[in-house]
Amino acid sequence: MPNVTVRGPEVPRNIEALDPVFTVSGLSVFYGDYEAVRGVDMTIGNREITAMIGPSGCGKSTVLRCFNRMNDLIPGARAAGKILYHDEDLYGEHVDPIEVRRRIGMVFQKPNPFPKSIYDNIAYGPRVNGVKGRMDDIVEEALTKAALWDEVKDKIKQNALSLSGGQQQRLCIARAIAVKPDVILMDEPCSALDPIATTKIEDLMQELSRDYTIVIVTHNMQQAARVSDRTAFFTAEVDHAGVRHGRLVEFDETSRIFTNPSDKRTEDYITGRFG
Amino acid sequence: MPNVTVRGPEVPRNIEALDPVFTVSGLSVFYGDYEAVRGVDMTIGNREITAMIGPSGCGKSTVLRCFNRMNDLIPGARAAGKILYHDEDLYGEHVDPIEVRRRIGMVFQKPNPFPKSIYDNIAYGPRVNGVKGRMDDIVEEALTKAALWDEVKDKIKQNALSLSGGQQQRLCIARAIAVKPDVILMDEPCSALDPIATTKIEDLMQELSRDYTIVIVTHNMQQAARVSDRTAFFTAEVDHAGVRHGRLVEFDETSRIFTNPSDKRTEDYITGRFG
Amino acid sequence: MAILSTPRSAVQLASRGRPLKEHLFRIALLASLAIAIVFLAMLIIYVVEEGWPRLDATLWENQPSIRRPETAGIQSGIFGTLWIIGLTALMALPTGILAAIYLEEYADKSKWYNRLIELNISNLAAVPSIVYGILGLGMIARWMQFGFTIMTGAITISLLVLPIVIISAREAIRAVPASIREGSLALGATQWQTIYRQVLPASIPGIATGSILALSRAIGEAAPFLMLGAATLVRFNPEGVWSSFSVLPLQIYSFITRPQEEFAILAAAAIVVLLAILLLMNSVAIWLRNRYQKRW
Amino acid sequence: GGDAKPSGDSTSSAAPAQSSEAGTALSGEIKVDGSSTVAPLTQAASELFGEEQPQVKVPVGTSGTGGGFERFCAGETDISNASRPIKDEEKAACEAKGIKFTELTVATDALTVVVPKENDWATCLTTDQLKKMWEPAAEGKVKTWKDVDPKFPAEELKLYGPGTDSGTFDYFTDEINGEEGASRKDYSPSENDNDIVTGVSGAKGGLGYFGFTYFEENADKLKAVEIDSGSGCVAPSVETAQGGTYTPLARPLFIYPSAAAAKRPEVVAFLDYYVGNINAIAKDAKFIPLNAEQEAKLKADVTALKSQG
Amino acid sequence: MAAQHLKTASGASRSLARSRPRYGEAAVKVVLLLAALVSIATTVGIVAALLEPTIEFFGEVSLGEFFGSTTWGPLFNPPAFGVWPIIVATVEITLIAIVVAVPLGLAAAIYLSEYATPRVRKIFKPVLEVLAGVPTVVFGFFALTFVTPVLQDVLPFLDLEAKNALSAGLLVGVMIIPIVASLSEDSMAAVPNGLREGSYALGASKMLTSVRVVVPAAFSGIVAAIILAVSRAAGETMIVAIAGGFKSVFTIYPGNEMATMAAFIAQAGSGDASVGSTAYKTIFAVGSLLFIMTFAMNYVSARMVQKYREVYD
Ligand SMILES: Nc1ncnc2c1ncn2[C@@H]1O[C@H](COP(=O)(O)OP(=O)(O)OP(=O)(O)O)[C@@H](O)[C@H]1O
Ligand SMILES: Nc1ncnc2c1ncn2[C@@H]1O[C@H](COP(=O)(O)OP(=O)(O)OP(=O)(O)O)[C@@H](O)[C@H]1O
Ligand SMILES: [Mg+2]
Ligand SMILES: [Mg+2]
Ligand SMILES: O=P([O-])([O-])[O-]
Repeated sequence: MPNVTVRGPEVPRNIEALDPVFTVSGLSVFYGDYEAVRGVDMTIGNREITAMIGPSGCGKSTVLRCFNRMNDLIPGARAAGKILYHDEDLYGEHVDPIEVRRRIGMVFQKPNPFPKSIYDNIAYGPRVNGVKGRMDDIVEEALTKAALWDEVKDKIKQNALSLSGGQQQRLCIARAIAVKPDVILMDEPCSALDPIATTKIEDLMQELSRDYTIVIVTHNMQQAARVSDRTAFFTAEVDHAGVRHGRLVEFDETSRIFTNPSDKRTEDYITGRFG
Repeated sequence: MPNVTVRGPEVPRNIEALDPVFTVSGLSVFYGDYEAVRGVDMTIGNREITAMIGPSGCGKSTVLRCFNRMNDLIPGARAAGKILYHDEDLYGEHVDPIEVRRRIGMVFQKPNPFPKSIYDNIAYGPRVNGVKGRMDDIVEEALTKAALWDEVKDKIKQNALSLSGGQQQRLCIARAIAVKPDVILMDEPCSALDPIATTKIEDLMQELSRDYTIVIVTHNMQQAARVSDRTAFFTAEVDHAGVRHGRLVEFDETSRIFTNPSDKRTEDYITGRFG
Repeated sequence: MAILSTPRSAVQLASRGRPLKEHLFRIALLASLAIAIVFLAMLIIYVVEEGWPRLDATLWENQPSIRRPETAGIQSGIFGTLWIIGLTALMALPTGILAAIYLEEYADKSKWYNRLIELNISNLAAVPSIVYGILGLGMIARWMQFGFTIMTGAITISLLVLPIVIISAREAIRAVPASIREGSLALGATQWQTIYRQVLPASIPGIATGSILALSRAIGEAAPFLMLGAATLVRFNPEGVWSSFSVLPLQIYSFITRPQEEFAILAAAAIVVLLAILLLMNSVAIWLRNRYQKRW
Repeated sequence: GGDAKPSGDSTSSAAPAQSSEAGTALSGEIKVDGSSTVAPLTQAASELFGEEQPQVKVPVGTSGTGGGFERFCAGETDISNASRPIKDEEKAACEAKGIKFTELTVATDALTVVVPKENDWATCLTTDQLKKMWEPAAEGKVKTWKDVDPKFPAEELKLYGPGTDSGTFDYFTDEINGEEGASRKDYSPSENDNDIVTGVSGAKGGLGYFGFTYFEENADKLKAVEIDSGSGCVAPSVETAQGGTYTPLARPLFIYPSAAAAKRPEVVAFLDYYVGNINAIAKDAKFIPLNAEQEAKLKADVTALKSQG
Repeated sequence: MAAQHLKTASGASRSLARSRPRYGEAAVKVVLLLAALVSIATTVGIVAALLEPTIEFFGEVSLGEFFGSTTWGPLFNPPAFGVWPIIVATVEITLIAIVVAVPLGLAAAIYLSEYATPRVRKIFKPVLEVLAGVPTVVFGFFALTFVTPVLQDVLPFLDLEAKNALSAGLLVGVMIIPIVASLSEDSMAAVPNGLREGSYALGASKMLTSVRVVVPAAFSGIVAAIILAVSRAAGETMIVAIAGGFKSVFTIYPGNEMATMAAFIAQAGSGDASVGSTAYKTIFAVGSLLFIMTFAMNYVSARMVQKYREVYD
């Protein structure tokens, strides 16, 4: 077993494993005719950090983007199966994807600040959601929570693109927080960052998991081990017709996955025998 | 220490550690005014596989591309220091970069077959180098060496883009072999491939290292451990002026690097404490 | 914490009444596009309807006539236009493509002269065509003493479309991924070998598309010929590059300026012919583009 | 840019001198440019001539009288159409280039002043009234018909006329305003007589002028005004123009062949044809033919030109 | 195989020096450079054609008269050289064109870039290309024989003259819609998808994302498109010559006939004005002015394009 530092006991937290925010059952995702992910069942616990790992192309991002219906924006993309969000069917007919995304924020692989001032980046979400007044407070609060306030408070009107990569990513997290979401999804949030910035973001995630439910995709096993409570391991399998589909192989507490996985493929992957 | 399978004793080979193909001393590489890599010293042994690892942006590709002077093609790119290739200064005045690239082949991260037939892809290199006749033999030989002949021999006139990703990458290796180079450089050759294709390429590298000197950049530590004889670990460091430069931290036999690194930073990296 | 105040089980994901505004916006956008298209349709219907009585073989079999507008044709204009376009293709396309190769593959952008060439080309693309007419009149017809001939017209039009050819050829060349160039160079190919054997073949569909569109712009030009005094009543087809000539757009212009109603009909019919040629060229260009769109 | 030289082509197509008897197949190109008023006449001639000599090409440009002379005196054309006699400075330009020419009067025109059919007040206008409308001093001041004559209604006066590069404009301004080119500038100029037709017929207070033939073509939409130059109102017509009573707006129309061109057999043949059939051509092109006296002079002039050789 | 390989690879037996001289490569580069220099020669030619007569013109007509008075009529007697009427007409027609083209073109661009499915885009873009390819004489003919009469019928109170700035401007506007639309769409397409996703992920609708994120991010590209369209409109000749007319009056009422700079050049250049006369040189002086105006606008536009390219790379 790799010599990795596993989160868990050393950070005592109130883990409510049986209070699910998302309940996924039989989820398959299609791009046109291609079934990119097949038959996923998992639950995301409230105010936990759930990590999704697996080799490239196994469908981690695809599943993540179902949680806030970002896939709706891709022509031809379609989800089958069920995702319950607090008992409500996320793909139900009456559900407004825009409202879904307001509740379920997202942070992307490449920091994507808008080419506007830092202030306007944070204020954008509240504004488009019709929040009026006290904008300064909202901005300060979000930046503070994202551990960025001290670094930028003197240049809040500067263009966000002038920040460093790590700062930009924290800005994107602050931007997500500013609309007061319930869940934050992160798709490889550190893969474009240097080690120091990565450490800062990891610390921030820990911090945020007190108030928010977090789902993170990472290709860095060590990161999953360091920050998450639960880990889902995906891989891509070729079916009898020769088509590759992403599958969920194992989903368990992170400590179990990294010390005592129950599936051979999980073990091979985390020990570096493939991938 | 991570539980990784290290190449070495189990594959008995005639390692001529002291027969250097490249001798790098004090190499710094600039993009315009930016010094991307600073002060690298290393040697590449004849018919060895040398791996270069390190976090993103630390200059692995930059150094690799100095070995066949591909950096010449980037406006403003410039190398300082010395690279000897078999005692000849690679950046000497009389040296023709085109001749250099003929001797020192390269395989890229994303398979980049030409949009032509498989046959023409292989024949292209010999043709531009003025090789006449026996082209069919050359093509067959190269494809055989690249372990692709059996898979494609019936569709040699088909467009290379119709091959799968893994096949395309082997085609690119075959293409490099066809000009009978001395050295093959590979820049993350498997990062766009699935695990099975990756395994095939890794086997092929082992096979090729009987005849060729191979330098490979990878972000996958396990891969470096599996295939290489020597490993160079790079990282990016911030100097007193706040500028990031790529540095070579440690260069040693692969087994040493992965079991008993002499530098704390190497250890941190391979144990997943950062990166 | 606002979070805590959201009762988890009572979430409401239904929309908050945005769709109407969204819908109107979308409809407004589509309407704008539709206006342009409806306008084009109206124009085409109008000229076809106006020119209908004259849309028969006499139109291209006969020469223009001042005496018999009702049977006058446009043959000399069609041939003049073909000559001009043919010569323009011979002159502007190779020059433009070579220049594009230079700028994309060789030019070092840090050199002032290369930046000057680039800036100059984008400026030339915006120079009014009537100014090219002045260039043709002052430099080519008079100073170079090429007179008011096909040659003068073709050179003038070549210079006029050259920037367009260069810009579109550059785009096509740029669309060839850098990995193809790197792959070739890494095999020891020289730069020209790489360009000639990899980049050009891969970009030919794009270059052809751009070239056809550039030539179709050239076909419709009238203003420069106005300055070049291309004789308006030409009752013979050109026989060589030193021949007098007229072109279709200029004939149309001269028909518009005649008093008899028959000439207005003739103008409309000639416009239909001109538009048909253009539509044909556009279709070929679009077909080429769709057929050979990015293969990597 | 004033250093125009003859284009190498216009004179090189001359075949060796040869008698131009009918029946000999001739070839070559005769370049004609100039007045848009006269162009239909020469074009008609060229079309008819083409039936006899299909190998001879006669491209006819319409650069206006002035524009035509400019190219003619630069040696770029063989024949220049003109709706006014050549000016002194144009003569000088020709002389400077060594270009000799002959003036041939080929038809008559009656400049016709037109108003819309619904205009019931202007049946006859005096030359003074025309001057009052058109002189430079009228610019911005004479805005309604009432400004021209208090008897007229206060209808807005909308003026249309040929552009400044036309011989018609030169002739009209010379005769009415007393100085060539002197005109108010705020009228709608157009080389396109059709524009004048649409413009005048579309505005109740409209007034314009152009060649008689255009009026005849559009007599259903327009009304020709009689002109009183001191000896009573005279309506424009073939008879008044030929007979010399439609003054001062009846005018001769010219072509100017160059002497050098007149040595080429195809040009000679063309001129012979043109002059030999002048009244048939004029009729065909709907111009006012020459009277007998004018026709005799034309024939004599051409004979003189040919014998200059 | 291995033996052969050894032969070539052991040590520095083969030099890395050029095995054969490559004169061809150098020659090719020279030929290519020459082709690129044709464009420079063109500019030099234009400037050369314009410069001498322009200088001579200002020897005969003072700059003060040219820019200081408002009566235009170089071909009249006595001539008048106050250039403002044709500048005003040019600006006015350009303005009308922009008022038509910018909203329509921009909206079409937003639709194509943000809303249209690939299939819809595949249909509409070629249609815009066809519109861009319609010869300007055709637009002129349409304006003169269809649009103006229709406007006169439908809106008689406008009191349109048979030729007028309004119809000409409208049609010039239609002509430049494709320029605005396609260049704006290019710059919107260059906006990284990450920005859109960032906006959607915050609960923004498509409209808000388009208007508040995509358009501002593409702003300099859009401005560049508009400037290029303006310079095309300002230099357009055939539409204004056919439908806008040649009347040289100092007026701004768009129902009036008025001559733009390009229309003047076309009129004077295709007509008399004997070589060497002041009137003839006026063509070149106005041509220079038009050239400088479009050149300056395009320079600004090129700079803006460069700027937006820099933002995301
Ligand atoms: N927009 C799309 N259209 C079609 N196929 C897609 C699309 N996006 C992803 N796919 C395919 O779906 C599969 C899963 O992709 P996905 O991006 O979810 O993988 P991933 O696990 O996130 O990989 P990575 O680690 O590289 O980000 C892949 O085969 C991919 O090619
Ligand atoms: N063409 C270029 N111009 C300017 N800077 C460059 C260029 N290519 C690379 N760099 C910079 O040089 C540094 C080293 O880049 P390089 O691509 O060599 O890193 P790498 O170790 O290969 O990273 P990766 O694992 O992401 O491929 C980086 O900071 C990068 O931004
Ligand atoms: Mg992903
Ligand atoms: Mg790299
Ligand atoms: O064309 P004009 O006869 O008026 O010179």
